[in-house]
Amino acid sequence: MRVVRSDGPGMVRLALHGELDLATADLAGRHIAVALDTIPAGGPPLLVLDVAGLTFCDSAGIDVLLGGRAGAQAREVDFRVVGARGIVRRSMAATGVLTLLTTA
Amino acid sequence: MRVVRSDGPGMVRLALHGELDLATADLAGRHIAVALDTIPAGGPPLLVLDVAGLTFCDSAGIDVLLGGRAGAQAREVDFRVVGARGIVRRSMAATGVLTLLTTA
Amino acid sequence: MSALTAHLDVPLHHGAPGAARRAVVAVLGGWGFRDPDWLDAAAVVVSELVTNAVRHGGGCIALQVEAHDRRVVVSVADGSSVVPRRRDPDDVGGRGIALIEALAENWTVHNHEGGKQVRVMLLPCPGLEESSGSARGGAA
Amino acid sequence: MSALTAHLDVPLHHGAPGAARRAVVAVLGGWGFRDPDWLDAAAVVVSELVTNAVRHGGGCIALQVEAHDRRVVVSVADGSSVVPRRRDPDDVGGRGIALIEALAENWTVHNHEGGKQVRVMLLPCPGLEESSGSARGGAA
Ligand SMILES: Nc1ncnc2c1ncn2[C@@H]1O[C@H](COP(=O)(O)OP(=O)(O)O)[C@@H](O)[C@H]1O
Ligand SMILES: Nc1ncnc2c1ncn2[C@@H]1O[C@H](COP(=O)(O)OP(=O)(O)O)[C@@H](O)[C@H]1O
Repeated sequence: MRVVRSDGPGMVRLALHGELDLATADLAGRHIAVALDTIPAGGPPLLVLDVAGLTFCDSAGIDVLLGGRAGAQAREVDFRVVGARGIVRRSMAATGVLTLLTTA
Repeated sequence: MRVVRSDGPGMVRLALHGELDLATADLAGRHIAVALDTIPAGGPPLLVLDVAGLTFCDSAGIDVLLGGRAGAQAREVDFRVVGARGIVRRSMAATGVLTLLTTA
Repeated sequence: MSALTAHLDVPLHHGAPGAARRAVVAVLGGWGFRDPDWLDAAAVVVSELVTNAVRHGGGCIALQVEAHDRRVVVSVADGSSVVPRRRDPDDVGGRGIALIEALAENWTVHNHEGGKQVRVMLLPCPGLEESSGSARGGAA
Repeated sequence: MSALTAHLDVPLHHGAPGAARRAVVAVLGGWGFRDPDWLDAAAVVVSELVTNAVRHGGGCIALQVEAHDRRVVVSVADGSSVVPRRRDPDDVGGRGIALIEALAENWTVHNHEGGKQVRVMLLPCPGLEESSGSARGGAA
């Protein structure tokens, strides 16, 4: 799991690369928590998770994405998952959370 | 197995990419045979096999390289394997043909 | 040879799901099951089964893959006799069995050496000839 | 759990060596054997054994991997009772057993269901703790 962070006014974008599962869930969750606590000023706060670089995501990974959304809501940060494709998108769709996670 | 051919005066360079084993030996052997029969004029004939892009080579692969050398000798073509590294180099060394194949 | 099996002991650790699915994908690819989307679904099923065995199962984990013609069954045994049950999902889980049900044909639970074995029958793999003995014996 | 085993049926085709070594590398990685050079050598040994079984063995091929603490044994069984013998290498072969001998500790041949099983003990994997139970139970 490689996480690339880029900051803009009022927003953080985290690009996740690799496989999101039991082995990487904690690490991804920590990156998301840190991002939520350190969003730059300059606009309505937004966290974007770019998952285009993920090649795998199972329910442990879905739980991380949902945890990110819950953490964002608690901090009144807008949250959106972008770039889901292949098995990552299918896992999100099959668990019924694709729309929830990909619309702001 | 991907094979990239580049021609120069009197010489052909074949760059092998992927894994050289039972599954790819025939294909690689055919590329080598065609190259030996179609070396451009313009200098003393030479065939270079660039194996830097190989990630695997077992004894079936070594046999292909040795077959290439034998075919080159029969046609009075100079022959050299370049770029061997990692397990490809170790397989060549362990079978005692590293020097034979890498020196002209 | 119309029935093929693979068996694999899996030590309990958080890298187990990844190792197990990589092994299973390599095995199934070698058996002639090559459809990438189908292999992705098989990988998710294996990952869910092993993750649940690591989290809830305890004891040794044994993974089995069986192919009977076009049908593939993957099973994971663990040392707990507790039977998995679909639960209401929340922010911290409860989607593993739902994902298995969405991506596979069915799942069953069997007694296994004091613990249990969860068996999942995968959907038929597209693109295999009906007589898959020959399909699977073919060239890579 | 200090002994781990994996078993895998391998259909006879020219993609079998590749499929077998990918599966074995995934399995060994999941068991905590992570040294890349050592895994490369393991892959070559598996490839040689399966290639020989495809070329000379006949019948079904069954691959087995066993880890007892730091020692790993890979075995391939086939349906021929002919015992492999190192032969004088020429331009078209004869280097498979030499390569196994160079990269592994030793090899033995055993009777197996009417055919034979060739067992190869690999060299010890570098970087594993002496008590590999804990090393292999650790994080990925
Ligand atoms: N291998 C298992 N052994 C015992 N209980 C299990 C096992 N797998 C699943 N369960 C039970 O079934 C429940 C639902 O599993 P699942 O849908 O995968 O969600 P999660 O694991 O995220 O809770 C688990 O919470 C657990 O109580
Ligand atoms: N699984 C096998 N079954 C029967 N004979 C075998 C087997 N493996 C190897 N042999 C015999 O041992 C010889 C040497 O094997 P090897 O060193 O791998 O060279 P090669 O296979 O290139 O001839 C083979 O030529 C073959 O006669």
